[in-house]
Amino acid sequence: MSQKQPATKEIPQKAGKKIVNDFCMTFSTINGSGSATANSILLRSLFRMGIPVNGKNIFPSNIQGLPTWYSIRLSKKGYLARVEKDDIVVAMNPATIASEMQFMVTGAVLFYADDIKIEGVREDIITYPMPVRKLIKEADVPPNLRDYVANMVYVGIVAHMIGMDMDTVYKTLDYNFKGNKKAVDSNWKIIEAAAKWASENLVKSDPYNVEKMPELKDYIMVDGNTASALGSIYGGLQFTAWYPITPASSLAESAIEYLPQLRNDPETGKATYAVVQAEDELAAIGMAIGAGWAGLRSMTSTSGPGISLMSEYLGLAYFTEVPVVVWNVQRVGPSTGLPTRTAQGDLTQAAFLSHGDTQFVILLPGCASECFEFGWKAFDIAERLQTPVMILTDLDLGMNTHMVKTFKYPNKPMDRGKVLWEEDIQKLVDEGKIWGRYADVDGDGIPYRTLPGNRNTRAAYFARGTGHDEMTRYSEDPAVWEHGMDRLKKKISSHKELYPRPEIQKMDGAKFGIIAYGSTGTAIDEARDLLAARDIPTDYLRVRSIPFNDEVCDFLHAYDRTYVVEMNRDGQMRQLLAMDYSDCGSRMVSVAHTDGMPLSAEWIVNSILKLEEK
Amino acid sequence: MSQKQPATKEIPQKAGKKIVNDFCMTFSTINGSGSATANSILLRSLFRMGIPVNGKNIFPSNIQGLPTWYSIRLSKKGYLARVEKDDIVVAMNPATIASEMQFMVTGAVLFYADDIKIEGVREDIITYPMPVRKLIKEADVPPNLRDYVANMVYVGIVAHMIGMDMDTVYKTLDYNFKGNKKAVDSNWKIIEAAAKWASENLVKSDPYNVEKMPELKDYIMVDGNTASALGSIYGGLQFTAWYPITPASSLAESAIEYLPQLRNDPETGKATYAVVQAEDELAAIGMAIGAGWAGLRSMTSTSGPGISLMSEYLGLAYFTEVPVVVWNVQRVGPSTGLPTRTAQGDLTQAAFLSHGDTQFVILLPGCASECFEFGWKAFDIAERLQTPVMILTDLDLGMNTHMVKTFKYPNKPMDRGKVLWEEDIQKLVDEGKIWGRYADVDGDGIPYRTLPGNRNTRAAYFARGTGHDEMTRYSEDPAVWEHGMDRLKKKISSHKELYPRPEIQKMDGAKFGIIAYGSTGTAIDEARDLLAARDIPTDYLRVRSIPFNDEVCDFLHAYDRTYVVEMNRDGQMRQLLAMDYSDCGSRMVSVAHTDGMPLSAEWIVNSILKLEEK
Amino acid sequence: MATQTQVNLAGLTRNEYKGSASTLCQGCGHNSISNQIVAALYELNIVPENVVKFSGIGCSSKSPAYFLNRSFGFNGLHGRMSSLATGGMFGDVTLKAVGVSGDGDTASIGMGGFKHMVRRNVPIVYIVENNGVYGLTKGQFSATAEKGLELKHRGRNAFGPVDICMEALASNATFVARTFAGDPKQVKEILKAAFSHNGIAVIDIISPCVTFHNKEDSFHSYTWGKANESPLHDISYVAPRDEIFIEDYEEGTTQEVTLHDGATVVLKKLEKEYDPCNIYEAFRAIEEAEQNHWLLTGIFYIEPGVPTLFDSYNLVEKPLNRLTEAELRPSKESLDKLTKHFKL
Amino acid sequence: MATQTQVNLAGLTRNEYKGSASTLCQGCGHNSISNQIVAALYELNIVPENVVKFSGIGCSSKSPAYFLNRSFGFNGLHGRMSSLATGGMFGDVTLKAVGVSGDGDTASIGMGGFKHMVRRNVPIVYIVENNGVYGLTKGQFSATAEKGLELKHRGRNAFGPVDICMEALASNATFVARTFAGDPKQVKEILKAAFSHNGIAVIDIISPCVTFHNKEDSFHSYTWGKANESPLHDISYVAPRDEIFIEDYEEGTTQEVTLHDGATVVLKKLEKEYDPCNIYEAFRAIEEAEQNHWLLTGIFYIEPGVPTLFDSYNLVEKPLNRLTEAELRPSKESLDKLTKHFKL
Ligand SMILES: Cc1ncc(C[n+]2csc(CCOP(=O)(O)OP(=O)(O)O)c2C)c(N)n1
Ligand SMILES: Cc1ncc(C[n+]2csc(CCOP(=O)(O)OP(=O)(O)O)c2C)c(N)n1
Ligand code: SF4
Ligand code: SF4
Ligand SMILES: [Mg+2]
Ligand SMILES: [Mg+2]
Repeated sequence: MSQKQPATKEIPQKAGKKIVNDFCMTFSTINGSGSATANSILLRSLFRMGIPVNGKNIFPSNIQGLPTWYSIRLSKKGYLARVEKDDIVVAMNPATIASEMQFMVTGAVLFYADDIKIEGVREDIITYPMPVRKLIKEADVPPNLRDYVANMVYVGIVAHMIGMDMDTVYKTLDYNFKGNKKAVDSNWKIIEAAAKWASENLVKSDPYNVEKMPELKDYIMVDGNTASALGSIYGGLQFTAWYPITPASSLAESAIEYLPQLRNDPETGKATYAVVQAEDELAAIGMAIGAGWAGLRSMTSTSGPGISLMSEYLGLAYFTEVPVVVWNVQRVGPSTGLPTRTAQGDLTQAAFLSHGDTQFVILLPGCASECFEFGWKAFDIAERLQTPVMILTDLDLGMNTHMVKTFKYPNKPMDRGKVLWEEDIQKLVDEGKIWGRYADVDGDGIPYRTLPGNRNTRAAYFARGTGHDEMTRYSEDPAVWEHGMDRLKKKISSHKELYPRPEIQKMDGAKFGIIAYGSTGTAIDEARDLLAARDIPTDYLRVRSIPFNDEVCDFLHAYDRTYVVEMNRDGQMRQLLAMDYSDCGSRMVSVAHTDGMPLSAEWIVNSILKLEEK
Repeated sequence: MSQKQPATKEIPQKAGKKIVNDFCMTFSTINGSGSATANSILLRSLFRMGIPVNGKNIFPSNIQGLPTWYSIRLSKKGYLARVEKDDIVVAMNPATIASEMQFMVTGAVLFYADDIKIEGVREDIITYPMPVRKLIKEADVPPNLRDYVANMVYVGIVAHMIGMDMDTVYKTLDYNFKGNKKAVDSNWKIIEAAAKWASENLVKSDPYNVEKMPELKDYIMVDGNTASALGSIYGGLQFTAWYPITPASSLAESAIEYLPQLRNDPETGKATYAVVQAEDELAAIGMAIGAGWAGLRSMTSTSGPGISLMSEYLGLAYFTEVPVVVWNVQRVGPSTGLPTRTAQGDLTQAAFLSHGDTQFVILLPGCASECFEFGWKAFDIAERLQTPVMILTDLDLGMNTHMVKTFKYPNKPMDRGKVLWEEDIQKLVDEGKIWGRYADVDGDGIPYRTLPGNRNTRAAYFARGTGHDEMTRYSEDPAVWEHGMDRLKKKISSHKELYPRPEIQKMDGAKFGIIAYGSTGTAIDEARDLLAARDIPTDYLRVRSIPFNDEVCDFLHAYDRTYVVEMNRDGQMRQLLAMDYSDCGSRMVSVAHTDGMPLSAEWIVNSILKLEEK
Repeated sequence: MATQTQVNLAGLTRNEYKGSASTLCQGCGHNSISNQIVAALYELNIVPENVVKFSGIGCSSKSPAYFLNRSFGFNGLHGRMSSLATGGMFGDVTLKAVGVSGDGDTASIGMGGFKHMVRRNVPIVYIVENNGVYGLTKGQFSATAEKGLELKHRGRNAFGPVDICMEALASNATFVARTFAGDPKQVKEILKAAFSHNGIAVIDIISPCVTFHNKEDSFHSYTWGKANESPLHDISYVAPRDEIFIEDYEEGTTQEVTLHDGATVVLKKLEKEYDPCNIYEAFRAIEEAEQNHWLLTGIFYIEPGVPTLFDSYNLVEKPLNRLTEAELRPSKESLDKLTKHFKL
Repeated sequence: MATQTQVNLAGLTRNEYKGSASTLCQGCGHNSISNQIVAALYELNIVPENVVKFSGIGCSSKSPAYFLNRSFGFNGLHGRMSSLATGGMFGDVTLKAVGVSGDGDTASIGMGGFKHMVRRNVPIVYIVENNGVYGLTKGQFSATAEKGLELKHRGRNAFGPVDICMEALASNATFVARTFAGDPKQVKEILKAAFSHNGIAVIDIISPCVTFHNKEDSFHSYTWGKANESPLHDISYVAPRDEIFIEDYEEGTTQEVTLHDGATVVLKKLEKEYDPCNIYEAFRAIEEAEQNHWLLTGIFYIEPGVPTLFDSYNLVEKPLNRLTEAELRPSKESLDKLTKHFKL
């Protein structure tokens, strides 16, 4: 087709009807080609225009040369979940254009680099060729940078065609390159030229447009891993040992980036923290537990395979009562699985990790703001209970940039738990009392601990993963063992006030309940509105921690059926709920599915409707 | 008290009444003192006399110098579970005699080395001093052997006092030392002298006696680990990699002991198997999985801490579909816990091991004979389904010597599963078919596999723990992933005919059901008779495998309450049942307890009665 | 199979040694190593069906998919190639094994298994594609990154590098070599020598990560490599059925090491005579190179004739994975004997 | 605390360095090592509260319970002492650390962690109580058992031993020594030198398992040890405040190595001069000893002044575990700044 006059077709049903701030664009490129910058400039520009947006990166598990997609959803209503079809596709990769066409709605728009030969263009879509090579040549950029700036061409063309505010685009560009004049100009030149070319050569024949909306005042754009790292830092993170793994690496790397800014002593510039890149996950958790035992706010961050390797060590921490925080940014398992895709498949593993009777506090943040909040709260819980706390997020939540409520500064002072220093021990001694590391003196199941470096001659104790009595003496006495294990159970189960309570949303005349957790929240919100639109009001409980709070029990009892929606194969949350609330077992219906893609509201609605028909 | 005339008291209720073949003796010694020989001679002699017996060793987690106990229960009715009180105590260790006295029944008997000064002898027990040093001196044994042969003194005295057949004792001794004349004689000298001393110096004033019973024809005396190793060998064990750990070590060590006798080529004397002591459990399971992938009947054996370390690797085996058998001889966890005590605490771990959605076939042998049976069956299941099979036993079952039904020779030919060799591939090629490693051609979820060494040019494939399609090509395609994972689920869940079915025992007018598994079976049998004696008939289902067979479902539905009895803190079997049979959730009552000691019938009965009162 | 294209003595074309298309970055050192593995096995006339491949996880560990499609392979877990291969090779000990790992895979998470595999002298060609970074996770320092190295986003590396060859030697490896992916000829020659060695052959191949680790001044970069490479000695391989290279070397200037299969490695003498059978020399040479920041390449040490892991097992001739029930299940009588035993 | 009994310069009696009663076998080599740790710290006038103890799992790893009851200690997991100690020491870097491990704990399951701890030069006295067997699990061969050794029930060991000192050296340890539990004097002297070294001090102590590994001809048995021990050099330690030993040594016959804390180790020259600062010599000596089956004891290598793990972190003066909320939680303002940043 000619480059000057793009083929345009009348798409009856859409004719004339303008679609504003409510569509999805997917940018198809090759990884390693540097499209990230281009995509984020579009994403952040739209956000600056006040339009609710979400960006999702679907990338391969290699470094260069394979297809990668970036989807930007605009939703004036604020729906930010994944949608299954695209309204606009920007195709820079010949290899995948055919398959992309299959996922376009009727009346969709296809922008494509005009050197791509496309066979069998769908009749019901609008196509705009983009003279990428030509525009690059005219802009004469050094050859090695051509692939890279090529992406700026689609920024310019798409921005113009959907009516973005070019001024905002420039500001975003300027911010992105931290004001580096040269970089900004060279990129802007391309964007401008591309936009100009579009205005002169393309006739808009599609309905997709953007319009400014009121500023999104109390929102920010951030990825979950950055939020998690910052939450931990504001929680007083002192030590973290980690081992690289997708999708968790950027959590530790964000800590490495922000700690020096936030946590070096203002006078001396010296560090109040330490980060160690360990030789593997066994060492990472071992170091973290060592540091937690020594009194530091300590954590590690990893993904499924790392958690599996940490199993033995976490049992030691549970049994010796060492506070430590473990982040699991979930990817698709089992085994190496799909390292660059998202899932919620490590939940039952977390619940039953390590041999013997164990129990771990599990936190389930639902958005980046909650990653921040749970980041600092986790340390308070871990130190108060002297036990490991696991925080499960996932690749979608952790690595994608989300529009979320601004972080709230911690509203409570730190809780360092029951720690005795020199003078505390001395006081006990003077009162003729003897301190026992594992004695439940307060009757709340939580003993007092001392920390290495405490110079009181009575402060030291010998921690061990073998049977021990209240004075930490080695013991194989049956009664001593059972007493100790019962106390551990009591310790975790009798302090639910410490765990984030579930979030509950109700509708009048709800037909049934829905339970979900973690990153699927956005899809649930949208799905509930879609169901309500079909006169199916629902109530919704989002689990935010395990052990479950009583609200969960009440919720389950309130409906004759509750759908438990999750992103795994076996319905793991359903399994855990059935275990704890056996009397409600038959009221729970599992809605589980995992293929590496974030759940869509559409899938949730259809699945529930199908089950409702039964 | 005088050494010539032992103090005797009239214990009214027992006066005169003889107690025959129905009591429990505990031998209290110091570990490393070589009492094992003495105890096993008594145990095996009683067995040879036709008396049902069981011996339980309660030993510390060190090598020398700490208290250790050996309990022998005789039961003409054939009850072989642990009892909580002793009828006879033989005290060789001054340090523990006081506490031992607390666990004696009224009218019990205390034999003690007469150099032990005992304070506060209970009024209601009978005491016999034993002149150990004196008898040893007279027998003039080399000093370094004194401690050791000292134990032969109590063999002689006890054997005489309870009326054992000395001839049988001699035969057993002779067998124990494999006819080594010198050893036999020196020991026999002591035993004889001790018995003689007893006959001349002790007046029997207690009711405990043994009497010959008809030969125990189809029974043998064997420990579970030996049985497990032999079962594996008769199952064609070809490769095992292991790492030492109590209480599993003797399983691999038995394999090392018996393989050369049973599995070297009769002509060449060359080995049809290989055993590797690995550098740790990560390596042990890795080697075992490598061998399983390469077509060998492969296994590893370990305990809780080892299983935790094997988590990641077992996920790989599940996902790449490699047959491998993993024995977990359970000890008390979490962490290092009580390495020399028994428990059933690794069940939920096994069910949810490794990250992502996984599922493992779990076998639960209830006695040593079943260890043998499941030992060979496990390979058939693993190779048929191309998946890991976990067999959970425990320290009591694995390390103690039990009286069990003789092993049954495998009643089925080996099932090597779906393996294609050169000619099979060629046949497919000739038929114009292409073989795909992960293609479900038979619709049963089980694909065909080839083995390294297959020289057909089309036979090779590249196994990987990352996403793969039916042809083993790397794939991140959502549909391909979900398809593959659904097939894995189908594979495990649609072949329940392969898993050992539960054992069910009924009584007329059963008031409720009881579910148990593993080593607690003997205690359950006795407990049910005790309940029946109180007019509380019960039905009983012993779970022998997971995934659960339908009989389990039917059983649960048949009673308005079923007690799930197990040896852990959290009621792990109850948790798994509640998950799978959520409609019966409220009918299950957990009866769980763990302190390192095998469950007693008494505890089970009391626990159930207490719950019944409610 | 009569084809137009040239075939080797095994009657196979070079193509029949190829693998799937690489998904590694253009110019990745790992790709050129894959090519040399193909070349070496082709020239050695080893049939692909007689080879089995193993790897861990990483860009490097992906590469077995890019050579020898007709060989079985298992791309296992990160850092665990050693155990997977050790067990996997027992299936049929007549197969030749090649393992490809990375510096993270071997020197970080896999250190323990690597050391014990070497200690057991498992007969495998163990290749470490060493780039000083974790490529697949986007370039964090690995344990072989040199001290003080700075990479963007990564800061400064505070610790000394693990020296793969030193580690191999400390664990009594029977074949230890280092080469450089940018020197295909030497890579191929060392590979051929390694495949003819009956025992573990550890080859540390400096293989630059063009994407994350190619700073001018870095040990693992091409530029550095090219500039600082000082070949220890030039090797050429002489296989029994292969005369081609003979002419290249005059008598007297060479020193022969006889390998297990009768083939010999010929070392060209340099100014500084080097004896690859002298372990003291090997330690000295490697240590000296490290202290002086030299990238010393060549075969540091060879000890032929040491029993392999499999030699310590007296296995039946037939590959274990071809044994049948008759050979694997003991007789009913044997069980009856045991039963008697357990009655006494 | 005015007592009748003698006190050291820290004003403490020897008793105050004691631990709980040992539950190890009578005559176990590990017990005599515990005694020498007590003696060394007493003589060094180090207050128990300034020491932290770590261990793995094994008979050897139990022993920290048998010395220094007044020091904190963590008896962790089998093979994982390295990571537990590395993290644990960050709590208060002013503490002196001592780790006790076994040959199974360090050379088998713990190999990887051990190597990386050495590589990071974590300032700890790392003791391997080496008996060539897994004592606590009843005597299976460990990775340090010598090749060909036969033990009852265990058959013949097919593999060469891991040499702890060689491994330490290969990983650039800054203090490497070997001694023999049967030689209390040397054990104590080496321990005192090690405690004065600022960096990792690896001490391989041959410590016979009287119960499972005491065959006459075995490397790790007393009899063998006594007969074959050939001390490399006799060390005596001179602490600033400690004159006692000075007289014992005449000038000229000694060579001094200055350690971090200003103390010096004095080496008595033997017929064969040995320079513990020459790494080439160290490799040669250890390798030679292995080849000749010598039990060479003494300090093989010392490299003072190498930055430790903690030196590579610019930590605040105050121990990290004493920092308060004011020092740990950034200001509200800082968060507002970040919020702006995330809006753009
Ligand atoms: C248990 C586990 N931890 C972490 C990871 C993440 N991971 C994948 S590859 C890799 C490092 C690869 O580095 P290297 O072995 O040097 O190979 P390269 O990519 O540099 O060739 C890591 C840490 C993993 N897959 N498994
Ligand atoms: C993960 C794990 N595997 C195995 C064991 C069992 N285990 C306890 S001690 C030990 C070996 C101890 O040997 P060594 O370190 O040499 O100490 P020794 O007893 O000889 O002093 C083993 C294998 C364990 N506790 N944990
Ligand atoms: S990232 Fe580095 S190591 Fe990985 S493929 Fe690219 S160049 Fe090679
Ligand atoms: S078994 Fe050996 S190592 Fe363990 S305590 Fe006894 S002598 Fe020492
Ligand atoms: Mg690398
Ligand atoms: Mg040992």
